[in-house]
Formats: sequence, structure tokens, C-alpha cells
Amino acid sequence: MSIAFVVLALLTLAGAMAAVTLRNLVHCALALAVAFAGLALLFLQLDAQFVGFTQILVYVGAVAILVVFAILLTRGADDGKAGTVFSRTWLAGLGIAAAVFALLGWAVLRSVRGLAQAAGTPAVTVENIGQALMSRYVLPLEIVALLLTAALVGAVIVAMYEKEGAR
Amino acid sequence: MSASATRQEGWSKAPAIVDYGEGELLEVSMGPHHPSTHGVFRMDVTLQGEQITKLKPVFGYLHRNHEKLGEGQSYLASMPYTDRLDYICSLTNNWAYALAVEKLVGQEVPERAEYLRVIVGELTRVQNHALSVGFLIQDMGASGTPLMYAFKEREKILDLFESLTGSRMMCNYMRFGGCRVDATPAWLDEVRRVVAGLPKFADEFERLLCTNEILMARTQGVGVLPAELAMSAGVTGPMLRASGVNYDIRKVDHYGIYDRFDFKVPLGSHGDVYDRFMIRLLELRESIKILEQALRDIPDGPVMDPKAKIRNFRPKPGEAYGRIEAPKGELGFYLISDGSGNPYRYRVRPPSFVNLTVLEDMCLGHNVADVVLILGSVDIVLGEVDR
Amino acid sequence: MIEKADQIFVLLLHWLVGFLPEAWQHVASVVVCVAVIVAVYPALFAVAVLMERKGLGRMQNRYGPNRVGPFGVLQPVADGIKSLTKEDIVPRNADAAVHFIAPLVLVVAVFMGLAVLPMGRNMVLVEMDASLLFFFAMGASTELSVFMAGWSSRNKYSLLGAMRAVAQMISYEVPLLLSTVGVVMITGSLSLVDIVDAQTRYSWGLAHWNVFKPWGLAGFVMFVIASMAETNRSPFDLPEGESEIIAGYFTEYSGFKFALFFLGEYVGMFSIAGLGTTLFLGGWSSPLAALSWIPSWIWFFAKVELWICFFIWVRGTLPRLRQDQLMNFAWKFLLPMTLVNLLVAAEWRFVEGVWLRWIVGMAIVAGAYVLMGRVGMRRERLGPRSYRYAE
Amino acid sequence: MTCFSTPLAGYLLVAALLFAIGLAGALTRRNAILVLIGIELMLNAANLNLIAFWRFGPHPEMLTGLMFALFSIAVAAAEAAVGLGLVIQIHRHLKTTDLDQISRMKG
Repeated sequence: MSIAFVVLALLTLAGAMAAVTLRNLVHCALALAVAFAGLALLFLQLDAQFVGFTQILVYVGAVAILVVFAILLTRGADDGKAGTVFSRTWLAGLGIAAAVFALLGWAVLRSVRGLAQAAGTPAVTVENIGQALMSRYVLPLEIVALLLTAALVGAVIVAMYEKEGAR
Repeated sequence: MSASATRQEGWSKAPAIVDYGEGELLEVSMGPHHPSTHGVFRMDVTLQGEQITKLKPVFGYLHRNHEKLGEGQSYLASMPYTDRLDYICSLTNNWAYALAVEKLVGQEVPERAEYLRVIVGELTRVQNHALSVGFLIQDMGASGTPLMYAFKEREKILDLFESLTGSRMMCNYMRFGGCRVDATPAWLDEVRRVVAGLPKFADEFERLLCTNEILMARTQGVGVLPAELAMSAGVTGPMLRASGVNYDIRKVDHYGIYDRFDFKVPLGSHGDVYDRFMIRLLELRESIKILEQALRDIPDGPVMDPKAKIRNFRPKPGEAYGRIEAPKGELGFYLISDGSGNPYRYRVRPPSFVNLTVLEDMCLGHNVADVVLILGSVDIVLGEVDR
Repeated sequence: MIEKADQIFVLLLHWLVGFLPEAWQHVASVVVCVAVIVAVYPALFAVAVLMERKGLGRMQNRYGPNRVGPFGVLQPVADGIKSLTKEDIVPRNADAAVHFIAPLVLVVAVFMGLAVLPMGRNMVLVEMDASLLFFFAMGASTELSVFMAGWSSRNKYSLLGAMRAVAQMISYEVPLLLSTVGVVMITGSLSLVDIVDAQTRYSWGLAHWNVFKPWGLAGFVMFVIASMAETNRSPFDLPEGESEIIAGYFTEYSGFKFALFFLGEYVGMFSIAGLGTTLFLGGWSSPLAALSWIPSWIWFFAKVELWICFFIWVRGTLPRLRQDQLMNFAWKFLLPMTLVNLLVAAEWRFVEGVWLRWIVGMAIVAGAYVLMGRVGMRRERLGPRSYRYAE
Repeated sequence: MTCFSTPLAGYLLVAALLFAIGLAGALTRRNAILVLIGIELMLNAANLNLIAFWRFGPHPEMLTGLMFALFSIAVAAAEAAVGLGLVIQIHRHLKTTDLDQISRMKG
């Protein structure tokens, strides 16, 4: 339990909290970026350099921007309407979330004794990761590549303007 | 949120993205202090994404009551005011006004004065075209290099104007029946020297710009003005000729002594920004030809009709319309005399203003970036548009 | 002696932290390094701004700044004082918090990128395994700050500029990243230190810079183009195209915050130039073995400055592209070219025989360029025209 | 602080809390984009778990957790792209991103 961990955890959780509670959607997206960045730093703390940087590159650099774009492209509908930003069933949702957290927390705390103690710093270089990706995990890698391509094409087709006769 | 509501609320809301049911529309007020509207000019633009779906030019920010002032003062007193119309080309403004008054009064202009008018008029055209092309490419984002090249040449011409008329931009040089002062032989030699350097400048400018890939991609096919629309809207000058209409008042009216010179009228065929830009460069070359001939043939003699009355004359009741091919198009002055010392009606037909009316037709469907380009290719001076 | 000059900053650092107790030395050296980076790059920024203004002035038949100090060299100081003392204007309806944070995020992110650049032999702040990835991760976070600036200003031009900027930076990040993958493939490391080390070999007195190889040359050209777009430099300066959308995303910024944006932009230029130098131009190594006596840090900064000069030259020469042309160029030309370049790099890696791989590599690059650049990018009816004359 | 005798518990608790926050966001917010944000947060919580278990697990050199996290990031990116594309398209059809109003299946 280092100070750095506490700070980063608080940062991440605060960002996440803000991301789901703020009124202004763009603020939500920016808070989400903060949460992602905090998570990336947590990954760094866990000696997962590669994953941490990938996290920043993918989430802060791409997903957050995507979310922001989507917010800007879908505005107008929700603007100016006063009232709650929460859905009708918010109480049930909150209850479920609280229950899930209680369960998870209980499970974690119950099994503290069984949890592994800190192992030595694993000497994992980017080269190891690359080797693993190209040998043991080559099939998942290919599948993910295919999935990303399919998702790219799908997202473009879904989001494209439907113009009659045009293009 | 409707369009009008947005405008009233002004900036009080977040950027107004108005949904008309066909995608996001954004209303932008470009100007009056936008960096590339060439003065205080405003365009109310409605954008879909970055595409123009509506454009409304708004002008009048520089309105100075020029025409009404002209009715309240003597004929001569209006002459300096004409400098301020198109402040880039004061000498051609002078010329058009002098032509109108001379028609009204029925005055002759001595030979040498006619030659001097041609020389200063064509010099004006050269510097105007160089400048407008430079500004056009500045609007394209070329950070001023072509513009400064044009300025360098313009500077020499403005120096010539200064040494002849005493002022670089507000020349106030022409009078009814001639010109205010005679040119010295030294001045003419200086003009010959400057003109001799102009073809080199034109070559350099053309080599620098015309085959630039980005420039061609930005200008070709952008802001097309069809010939029919140009004619029915009364567009004149290089813009009209870029659309392929052969109409040059120097050839049509034979005013002054233009039929003595051998020059051609370049015509475009696409009517896009690139054509307008190229037509200006080609016209610049033709102007150099005219200048060379005029400087070769200029005779000696008086520059003022000795019988002419400059002040306190009262033309007979009647009307006259004097027009010339100003660098920007047909510049005309329409005067009605009721026999008094002031014109009864004084009206300017400004080329920039008329050319600007087709702005929306040229811009629709293009990008924001193209709008400033198209506006630049119209070549307006707000002093003339708003008068 | 030569060794001393080369390592002068490293030795200076060791000498400086040597005064401290053992336990503090590591932290102290990091602090000193950070302080030096934070001091040196703004100074370079001042030099670059002056150079840009002077250079552009020379290109445009004018003097440029020449009033403040001898030959105007103190102009950046005057600019700095001006922007620090100017009123800080925040639009009434702006989102004040985001408006305030945006320039800070930008500056922090671009400075972070500098941490992994080897600026000389043994002169790198953080030596890590995945430093290239780190650099790009930091580069990606600048996009968000640009968006924050544009969105929070509540100005339509800012919003347009922000949208343009984000679209452009995302589009050009792909070729930028891909153009470096070739280097990574050949070097077999994401570590910038390793990449430089791999290039500091000499045969016949000539360095093994990546740019001297077919995949390196193609990658270098792609990298230069994409880096110009990534730093919003002319001819890709659409996000701040002053003749179209005033100043784009920082239209509503003034005073110190504007200066921060300006600083961020230039430091971003330095860092991307430094990265390009590291990847393709051999980092701090000298081009000729005979010139190795010149200290490594001089080489690095000289190359970066040369790169900046090139940016300035391009800015003084080319007009700006349009949004759709920019996107077309990125997706239809740069991206396929970088992908083909990966092929060339792979070919270089696996084909035996020096001549064969040179010929095959060059052929693929040239063929792809002809196919995609000359044929693929050609639009109809684009070219010089001839004009007719009446009479 | 006996319950935090191992740092792993801390990471797991943070992940659990993050997951709960994401779940709460996804379940309580009306805006479809916010729901997506919640899902992203849950995915990230899972990633944190994976990495933490990898780090403190018996065989960190096997890279399994790390790889799982990497693939999860890639899948999440794809999910975000498609999900946001769908939201945009729904908005285009129904002029709203309010999930209470988009609950019917016919467009």
C-alpha cells in the first residue's frame, strides 16, 4: 500500500465517478479520460509498461476522442431539456451495482489470506511480449486483427450517412 | 432551436448547432473582422459539417455616403473622393469620373494626357492584379510569400505614382480635360525601367505559382461561375472573362486611345478560381504590352486642354455615363446635371459590388476554406462595395 | 578530451549530484535532468520562433523582427514579456475549468514525450523498454487537449478548429505510427536508445542511418509528412488556418495561456523532430565516422534544428490544403504507402544478398509510389491550362 | 490494516469499485453514450484485475494475464467504435439518445 497507489486509485475512482455522474456529457468524457489515464498509471505501477502505454494510446488517444465525437454528433436532442439525467429505473440500477460491489468486496476480503504475496518484479520486456504474441498467442492475435477489421468496416457502415443515390 | 432564435441569443449559448432534420447545421458569422474578408465584410454562413448550405453577404460597414456627398458639392470636389472608392486603384477611379464629366461637358483631352492616363491606368492594373493574386494565395494559407513578392513590385509602382502625383494611393491625378501635372522625361524613363522589369516578375510569379500542385488542387473546379449567370448578374472584369465571355470595355467602348494599342483579351473556359487567377496574370502581361507601346509612342504637348474650365463650371442639363475597364471590372459614373454647379444625381457603378452579388452561387456546396478563396478571387475592395 | 566534451553534461550531472548523500542521488539527478529539459526546450523555442520569423522574412523580401536588440535577437524576450503581461481573457460563457486545463495538458504531454529521446550518448532521461510506444501515447494525449481548448471556448471557429484538429491528428497518427514500425521491425526493439545504437555503425566511414535504406527513406518521407500534419504545420495547418477559422482552437486564448499553446506547439515540433532524428537520422550519431569527434549532443540538436528549418522552409513555400484533400492524402496515399513500406522492411530483413534486397526494396517503393501517388491520387482535369485570346 | 496485508487486495478492491461504478453508470444513466462509458469502465476494471493477477500470480513470466489484458483492450476499442456508431445512427433515426425513449425495438 504505497502512497502512489492510493493517489492513483483515488484519481481513477474519482475520474470514473465523475464520468458517470456529471451532467455535461463532454465533462463526462473528459473525466473518463482521466480515469483511463489513472488506470494506465496503475498498470505502470504493476510493472505492465507495455499495457499501460497501450492503454493511454488506445483509450485516451482513441476511445475518449471517439466518445467526444459521438457526443458532439448526437447533441441537440438532449440539450436544453431540464430534468434528471438518470433513467427511470435508476434506483434499481444503483441497488444492483451496490450489491455487486458488496459481493465482490466480500469475496476479495474473505480471500485476502489466500491471495498471493508480492512476487519479485517479473522481468518482462517488450521483446518477450512480442515473442509471445507471435508464438503462443498468434491465433488470438489474428482473430483480434480480424475482429478489429470487421469492427472498423462495421462502424463505418453503421455510422455512414444514408443518402439516397449519393456516393 | 430555430435559426432566428440562435442569432438573437448570439453567443449566450454553446456553439449553435441547429438541427433542421437533415444533419447538423452550424451558423457562423464570418466577419466583419474576420482576417480574410478583405476589410469589414460579413458573411452569414450556414454550415453542414464544413459545407456551405447558405451564405448571405452582409455589407455596408464601410458606407461613407459617397454618392450623396457627390450631389452636395461641385464636380471637382468629388474627384479626391473617388480615390477612396477602390483605394487600391485610385487612378482608374479618377479616370472613370473624369470621363463621365468630360462626356457631360463635352470636353476634349489632349493627346499627351490620354497617353499619361493609359500609362497610369495600366500601371494601376498591373499592381492591382499582382496584389489580388497575392492576396488570393494568402487566403489559401501561403503565409505571405507570394503576397510579399507582389508587394515588392507594387511598391515600385506606388513610388512612381508618388513621384508623379504626390501621393502613393490617394493620387487625385486627373482633371476634366486632362491631367493635373505633366510627367517629366525622368519620370517616364523611370517608368520604362520599371516596366522593363515587369515581365521578369510575371515570369517568376507564374513559375512560382501556376503549377503548384496544392494551388491547382485548391483552385481548379472551385467556385465555378457559369457564363450565363455571370452575364445575367452583370458581372464584369476578369471574373466575367474567366467564365469565357469576351467583354472588355477597352475593346468595346474604345474609350481614350485604347484602339491604338495592340493587345489581346485572355479568356478562361471553366470560370473557376484558377481561371480567375490565371486571367489576372495574363491580363497583367497584356498590360505590360500596352505600357511598352504607350511609353514608346507618348507625344509631347500639353496635358490640359487650355480651354477647359476645371472649377465653377455649370454643365447644361443632361446626363452622362462614363465607364472604363477598371482592374476589377466595369467602373461607371452616372451623372445628371440640372444646370447647377453640382451634379443633380451622382451614381457609381462599382465592379466589386456587382461581382460580389454572385458570391453565394459560387460558394454553395463548398467548404469554409473555399469560401475565403472564392471571396479572394472576386477581388473586392470594401471601400468600393460600400461606398 | 573528445570523450570529455561528448559526455560533458553527464559528467556535470554526476559531479553535481555527487555532493548529495547516496540515497538522494537518483532522485536529484532526475530532478536536475527534468529542470534542464524544461529550461532548454523553451529556450530553443525562443530561438526557433526568432529563426522562423527571420527566415520567413528573408523568404518574403522583408527583414523580419529587427528592432529589439541587435538584429532583433531579443524579440522573443519581448514577445514573452508581452504575452505574460497581457490580460488573460476567458469568454463569459466558456467552460472556465476546461479552458484553463487545456493548455496545461498540452504542454505537459509534449514535454513528457521529450523524456525518452536520447539527446546524446548516455543522455536520455528515462531509459525504458517501450519508449517509442510511450512517445506515441503522449502524442495521442495532446489531441484531447486540443479538443478541450476548442470545445470549452464556446466559439464556433474554435469548435470547427478543434474538430479539424482532432480529425487530422487521428488520421495522421496512423501513418506516423506505421512509418516507424519499419524501423522497429529492423532494429527489433521499441527502445529509442537501442534504435540509435543500431545506427551508430560505420562502413566505409559512412553511418548506417536508417534513412540510407529503401524502407528507411520511404519511411522517412512518410514520417516527415505525417509529422508536419501532426504538429499542425503548414501546409497542414488547417486547425489554425488563420485565413479561414481565425486561429482555430485557440482563438479565444490570450496572454499566458496562448503562450502555453504556442510553447506546446513548438515543443511538440521539437519532440517529433527529435523522434524522427532518432529513428531515421541516426539520433546523436555523426553521419561520417571522420566527424565523430564532434560531441553527440551537438549532432542531435543540429539535426533537430535542421528539421525545424525544413518546416519553416515548407511554411514559406506551400499554400494550405483543404480538409477533404488532407484526409484523402492521409488515407489514400500515406497509409497504403506506409503499409507497403512494412513489406519492404520485411523484405530487407529476410532477403539474403545485399544487391538483391536493395533492388527489390527500391522497386517495391518506387512501384508503390507510382501506383498510389501518380495514378491513385490523380484527380481529373487537374493540371496547368492553356488559355485562348479573343481576337 | 490486516486486510491489506497484500497489495493485491488493494488492486482487486479498486477494480471491484471501478466495476461497480461502471455498472451503476450503465444502469442508471439515460444517455446511451453514458451507458457505453459505463461499459468501458467495467472492461477496464476487468483489465486491472487481469494485470494485478498476472503481477502477483505465481507465474508472471507466462504473460497470460498481460496478453489477456492486451486483447481485451483491442476488443474494447472495437466495441467502442461499433457501439458509438450505433448510437450515432440511432440518434439520426430517432433524434434522441435517451434510452428511456429508445426502449422500443422498432425504429
